[in-house]
Amino acid sequence: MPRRTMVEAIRDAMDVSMQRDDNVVVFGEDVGYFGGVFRCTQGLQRKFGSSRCFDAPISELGIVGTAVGMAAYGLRPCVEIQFADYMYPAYDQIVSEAARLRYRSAGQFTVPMVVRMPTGGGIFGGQTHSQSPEALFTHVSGLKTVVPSNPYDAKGLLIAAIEDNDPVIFLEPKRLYNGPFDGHHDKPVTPWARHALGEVPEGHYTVPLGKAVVRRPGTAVTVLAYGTMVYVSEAAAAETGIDAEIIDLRTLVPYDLDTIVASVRKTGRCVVVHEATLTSGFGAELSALVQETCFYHLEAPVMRVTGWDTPYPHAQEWDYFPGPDRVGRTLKAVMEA
Amino acid sequence: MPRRTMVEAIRDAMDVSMQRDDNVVVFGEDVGYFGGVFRCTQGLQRKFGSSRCFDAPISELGIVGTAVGMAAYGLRPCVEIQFADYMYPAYDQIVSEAARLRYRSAGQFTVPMVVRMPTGGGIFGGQTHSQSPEALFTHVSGLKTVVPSNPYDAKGLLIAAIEDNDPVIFLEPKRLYNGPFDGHHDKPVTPWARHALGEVPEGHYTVPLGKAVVRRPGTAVTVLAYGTMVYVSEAAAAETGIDAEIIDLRTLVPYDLDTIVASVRKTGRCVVVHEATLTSGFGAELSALVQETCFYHLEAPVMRVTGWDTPYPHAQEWDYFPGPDRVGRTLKAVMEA
Amino acid sequence: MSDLKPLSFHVPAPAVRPGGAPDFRDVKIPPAGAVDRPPIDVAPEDIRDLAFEIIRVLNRDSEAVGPWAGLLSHEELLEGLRHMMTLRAFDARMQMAQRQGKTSFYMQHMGEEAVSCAFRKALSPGDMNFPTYRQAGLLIAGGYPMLDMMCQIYSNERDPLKGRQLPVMYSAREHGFFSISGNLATQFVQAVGWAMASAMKRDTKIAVGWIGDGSTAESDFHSALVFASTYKAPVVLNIVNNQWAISTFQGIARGGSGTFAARGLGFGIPALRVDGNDYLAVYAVAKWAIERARSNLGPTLIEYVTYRVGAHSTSDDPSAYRPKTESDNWPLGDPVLRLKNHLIREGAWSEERHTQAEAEILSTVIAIQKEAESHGTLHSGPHPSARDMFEGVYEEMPPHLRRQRQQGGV
Amino acid sequence: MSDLKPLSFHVPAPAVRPGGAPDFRDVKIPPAGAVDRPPIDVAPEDIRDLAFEIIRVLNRDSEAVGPWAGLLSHEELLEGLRHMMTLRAFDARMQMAQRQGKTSFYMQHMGEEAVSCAFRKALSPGDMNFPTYRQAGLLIAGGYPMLDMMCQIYSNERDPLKGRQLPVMYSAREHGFFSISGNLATQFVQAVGWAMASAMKRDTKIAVGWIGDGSTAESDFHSALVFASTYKAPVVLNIVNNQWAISTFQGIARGGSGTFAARGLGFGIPALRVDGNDYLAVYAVAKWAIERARSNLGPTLIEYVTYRVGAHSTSDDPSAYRPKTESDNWPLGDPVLRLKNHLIREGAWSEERHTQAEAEILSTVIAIQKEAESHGTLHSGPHPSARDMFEGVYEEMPPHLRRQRQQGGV
Ligand SMILES: Cc1ncc(C[n+]2csc(CCOP(=O)(O)OP(=O)(O)O)c2C)c(N)n1
Ligand SMILES: Cc1ncc(C[n+]2csc(CCOP(=O)(O)OP(=O)(O)O)c2C)c(N)n1
Ligand SMILES: [Mg+2]
Ligand SMILES: [Mg+2]
Repeated sequence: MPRRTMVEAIRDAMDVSMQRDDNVVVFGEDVGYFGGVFRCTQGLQRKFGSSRCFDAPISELGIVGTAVGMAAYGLRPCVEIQFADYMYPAYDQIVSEAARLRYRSAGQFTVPMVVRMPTGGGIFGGQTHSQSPEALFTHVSGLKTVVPSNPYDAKGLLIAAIEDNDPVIFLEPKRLYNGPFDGHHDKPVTPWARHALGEVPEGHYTVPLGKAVVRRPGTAVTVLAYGTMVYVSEAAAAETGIDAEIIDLRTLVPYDLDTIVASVRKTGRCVVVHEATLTSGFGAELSALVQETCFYHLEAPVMRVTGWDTPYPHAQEWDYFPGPDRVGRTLKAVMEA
Repeated sequence: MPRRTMVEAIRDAMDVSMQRDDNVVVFGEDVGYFGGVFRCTQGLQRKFGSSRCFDAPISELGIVGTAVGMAAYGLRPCVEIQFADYMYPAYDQIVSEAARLRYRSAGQFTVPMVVRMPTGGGIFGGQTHSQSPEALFTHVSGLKTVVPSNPYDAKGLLIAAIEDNDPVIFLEPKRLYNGPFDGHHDKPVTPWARHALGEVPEGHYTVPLGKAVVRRPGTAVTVLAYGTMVYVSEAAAAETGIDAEIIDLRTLVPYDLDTIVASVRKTGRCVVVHEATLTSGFGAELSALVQETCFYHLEAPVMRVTGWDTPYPHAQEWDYFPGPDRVGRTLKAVMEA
Repeated sequence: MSDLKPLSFHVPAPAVRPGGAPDFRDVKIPPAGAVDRPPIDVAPEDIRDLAFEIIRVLNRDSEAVGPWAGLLSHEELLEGLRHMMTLRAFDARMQMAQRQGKTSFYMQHMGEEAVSCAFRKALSPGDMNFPTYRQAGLLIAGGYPMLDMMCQIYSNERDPLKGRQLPVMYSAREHGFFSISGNLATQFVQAVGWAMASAMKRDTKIAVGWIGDGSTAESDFHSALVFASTYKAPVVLNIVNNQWAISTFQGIARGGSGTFAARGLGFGIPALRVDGNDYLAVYAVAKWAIERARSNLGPTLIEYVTYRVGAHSTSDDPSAYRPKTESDNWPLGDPVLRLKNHLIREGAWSEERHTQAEAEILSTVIAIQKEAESHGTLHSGPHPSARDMFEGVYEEMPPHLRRQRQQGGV
Repeated sequence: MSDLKPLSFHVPAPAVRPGGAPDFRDVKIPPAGAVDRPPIDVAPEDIRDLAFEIIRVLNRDSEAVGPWAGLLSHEELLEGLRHMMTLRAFDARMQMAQRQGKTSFYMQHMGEEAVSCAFRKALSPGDMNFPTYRQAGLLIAGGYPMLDMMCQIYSNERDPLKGRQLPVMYSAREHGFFSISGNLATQFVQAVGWAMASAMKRDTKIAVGWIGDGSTAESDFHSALVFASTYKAPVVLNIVNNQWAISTFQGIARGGSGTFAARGLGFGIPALRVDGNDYLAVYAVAKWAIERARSNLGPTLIEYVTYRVGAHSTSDDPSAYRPKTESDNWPLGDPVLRLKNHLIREGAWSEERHTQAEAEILSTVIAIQKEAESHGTLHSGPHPSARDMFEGVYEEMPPHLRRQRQQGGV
């Protein structure tokens, strides 16, 4: 089976979807002729023409706002926000419009739209190229929020998202575009070509939204993670020798409570890991859910390892990033608690 | 001592602040000549002139964006967003600019700005006049988020917010403007004139940001609430006969962990109540914090009573609103757990 | 530079406030018939002056004059008159129903009836409006059942939107009426997206964006112009300048010597201003812009100069911020009266027939209202169920919402 | 309406792509000296045509001609030349430093030096710029220490912004330079707010907003015009039209026959276009607009027509989307060369002195770079501390952040 980078897998998902359904259109800043600053849409304009894949003005509001109109018309727009940090101008259209339209029109108008955006840090992008705003979406009823962690899932989830009849926020951990990253920034980059999940089938397949997956079975403690933090958690488990069960959530909303509960009831311990800032991060919801559903099975408090409650700094990237050391320390703390 | 409505108390806070400090300016949609759709700024333009209190174009982005510029210049703008539901167009200026400016300029520029907005439901306002978006602010490092529950606090907290050197989001539960409301919508409205916390001292005083207060001491279970939910919780406690300790958080960020922890360690139980939708609401953070800090004292899971994960409906307002029945049921469940 | 004078802060204010005498001297009104009618494929740069004129057809003597006249038969005009009268009667009844507590909220159209009613007449089936709350004329002139409108306003068991939406925030896809948002302006850019989609699919349908004068300050207005001009979208962008935005006069939104229409000039979008109280002028301009869009010539920006005679909504009292008699002095008159007088002058109508029509229309509206109320009002029910509240957030209800519905006991 | 032709979707494309021969025939360049210089209190509606012209001073023969000429002495022009040359040398060194891994990122100004350097010269102490990442000329022409700029770029221990910001996102309040945001356009409206504050306080200082052509599509651009025009704010609103926005040409942002300057017309804001590669023209227009603002006459919108010769940033390679030699064919030439040639023609400069100045400037820059590197680079440190990361989120560190700092072990 061909090995692909995550960029290639994402591109492939759009390619396959555009081939299967004329209503799929792709646009965003620098997305057309150039193929996107991360190259995720490279070649799509040449292949499908500029009515199917095109450059947009620098207006995230306009990109999402027109996409809402297109989706209501009957298209399936899959738009790109250049960095998740730049989604705020589109936030009103996402929250007040895309997420509400089906409900308020009693189903007359729907928004089968995907908003892709690179998320997370690890590339020395400073405060405006490193943010992880997923919690700002998970709080919004009517949205689905997806965070893939590898090329296989990225392709399957993106196709599923494009085929979904509700608006989907698709957050792509940019530090994973070219290879898995476990937080050891001083080690050479592993390419996806050397990772099993870099195997991406040709053609159409989906990974269903709303289903988590156990990445590493274990008995000692459940780790809830997504995106880059899946690899950081794997490294932390390996380095501490703690037999953690690592769950890759993949979809944050709707979340896969069954998988989470089954694991925590088994291990009796839980650590939640994300890059986003701590307070009111999605980890808070996970922690709340776990203790609501597994209270009598918990042998230690659910702990969170996250980015600090500061803007994402430039020079102190590796002090900010929740790397394997910090995760490992918390794993130990939870085991000793 | 004079009794005031919450509207009057808020107006008084601006009046006092504008008198004490020439740099305090007030503006927003319909805020100048007319005095605001909820009358919170009535009379200020006449008293202080139209350079100090004035009408703004219908652009929440522009209101907050210009306020950021004014604050950086050295003023203390206190702006109004007509309903919290309309803050989304300003969200980028709040998150990417107001909240970050001190940090990214290493203190050269600061944003001593207050953004006031009516929040919450209970007035048959439907999905765009009823939202409670506090969690969208509590996740943002650099912001403070305040929710007063009565005239006394509203005045003292607003003066403190205006005098604070950081941007403060000031959410005013609109259902409390004219009287406390415990969720019994079929009962006649109690005016503030008949409530002790309707007593509002003349002149200058502050209620410090970041300090919660115990509204009802109790031993059985701790209830964490703010805004309208303080009264709903009081009603639930009274009606169930459960000796709940009700904490009015007042400031969500920075939160008053000491008060919370002291209470939960004492009662061993905790219920969190808010109007906002459940998933990723601020209640999730509170629940996570409580179990992180009080795990070994908890005798039951921390439970949440909140708005449902749907847009705020019009006709089904009282099915949506977390009223005393729902809170009471959860109090009982937690006591029996 | 040492003798610099201090700056001073400028806040625009209307010519008069309550207590003063209404004064519209600064509203320049060109005579009817004075403005050219360019071909629809005119180069936008050749008609920049139209952004500072007002296209008018009906003159003071109730005659239809000039190059924009002569497009509608008497029969069509009589139908238009009936639409406007129906809207006005409907408004009056619903306004009263709100006062009686039968619903939470209402917004009327008084003085602005021509804008939506005449525009609707120029559209074809399948075209899509993205209206604000002040274009119910699109529904009435488009034949949408008034019963459905009332049931929505009452949030009763027959409410097509299942109680989820505020009154007046209609949605009627089959009638070319997009779901109204309570958030101002958001739909102006969605209209452009819809139009882009129509062009992408090589369809023949166009879209229409609607926005109020005050709301042009919002960001979505700008995005709409950016995207419409970039992709030459088949869209008509309508600005209804009714002089007021709740309590603020249009000077808070317009910016000095600009006009709302002139916002199009920086984008190379043809921009017209039209007498919004002149049914014939509105129709003529609408037709011109709709033809442009449908001929793949791209967007048009139109400013309708009109006046909000009533309060902003049932929550508002305009006597707090403008003279009570201001509306009587509005120089463009009343749209119903003007069309009525024109038809009388043309010999196609009479005072008697008008009075009779008024009575007929009112009794029809009242009959429908009775029927609507038999399905419930907000005050007394029956209402859509709490179950309806949980449905339709997503296509399929996700597990967490299903759990919540269970907790809610429904 | 039965024989309707299908619509079609229009996506603007530049005249040429890689492989093609550069073609600027559609860029209409009026001759130098041809555009009038109105008095600063001109009524905006009387100069609408200026939004479609280009004000130019230096002609093909390197003479300064027309009503906008004659404002600067040779000495002042020589200083301006030195500023532009310094910026260019600085850019070259920092660009290289990035390639050497000494920092993460850099953005250069090649071709656009006149815009920020000449504008800065027309400002007074206390005026505040709200710049984008492509106006470092404001700092260099304003005397901000280059050492501070470099230490910020290197995020080293002497970084005035403590490692928190990206390279080139400077902040220098004392030098009238607002903290740059990585989010495009947000500061355009903040500039208006600052200017409003200055007017409210009866100060004499003005503000200056800066934005790129592509970024005019953002909402903040619109808000800035709305608020500036409503309150007649003492602000100059600068649009730097360098033809490109990363990979998209200005046709994706401009909208047909509009110009960026013409966006002002709908707001009654005087709008000028100027040759951005002409130091004298930029200065003259800047002075005119700044005087207007300082005389309480309100905002001015200026479009600088220039060309981004280099890549968008060190992360970009323009050969993927435009012909490699396009910049050589840019009809407005190179700003440094044009000013140099003018000064030579005026007898105030020579090729030799120019070459010598270049060498001098380069060695000064290199010396400062050495010093900066002695304080560390991003690659090798020393850096600001992890403690610095936790400071300054709020004026006082709140308890939850203090706990986190403890957990972080710093
Ligand atoms: C985003 C947003 N901001 C504010 C409001 C509150 N609001 C409702 S209507 C209105 C005035 C609108 O004026 P205009 O656009 O002129 O329309 P008109 O009511 O005159 O038809 C305001 C401020 C809102 N609904 N949405
Ligand atoms: C809100 C936002 N959206 C997108 C970006 C990504 N981005 C950075 S620079 C740029 C192009 C800007 O072009 P222009 O405004 O013409 O300025 P120039 O680079 O040409 O000076 C883009 C899209 C951003 N920084 N912020
Ligand atoms: Mg209006
Ligand atoms: Mg540019």
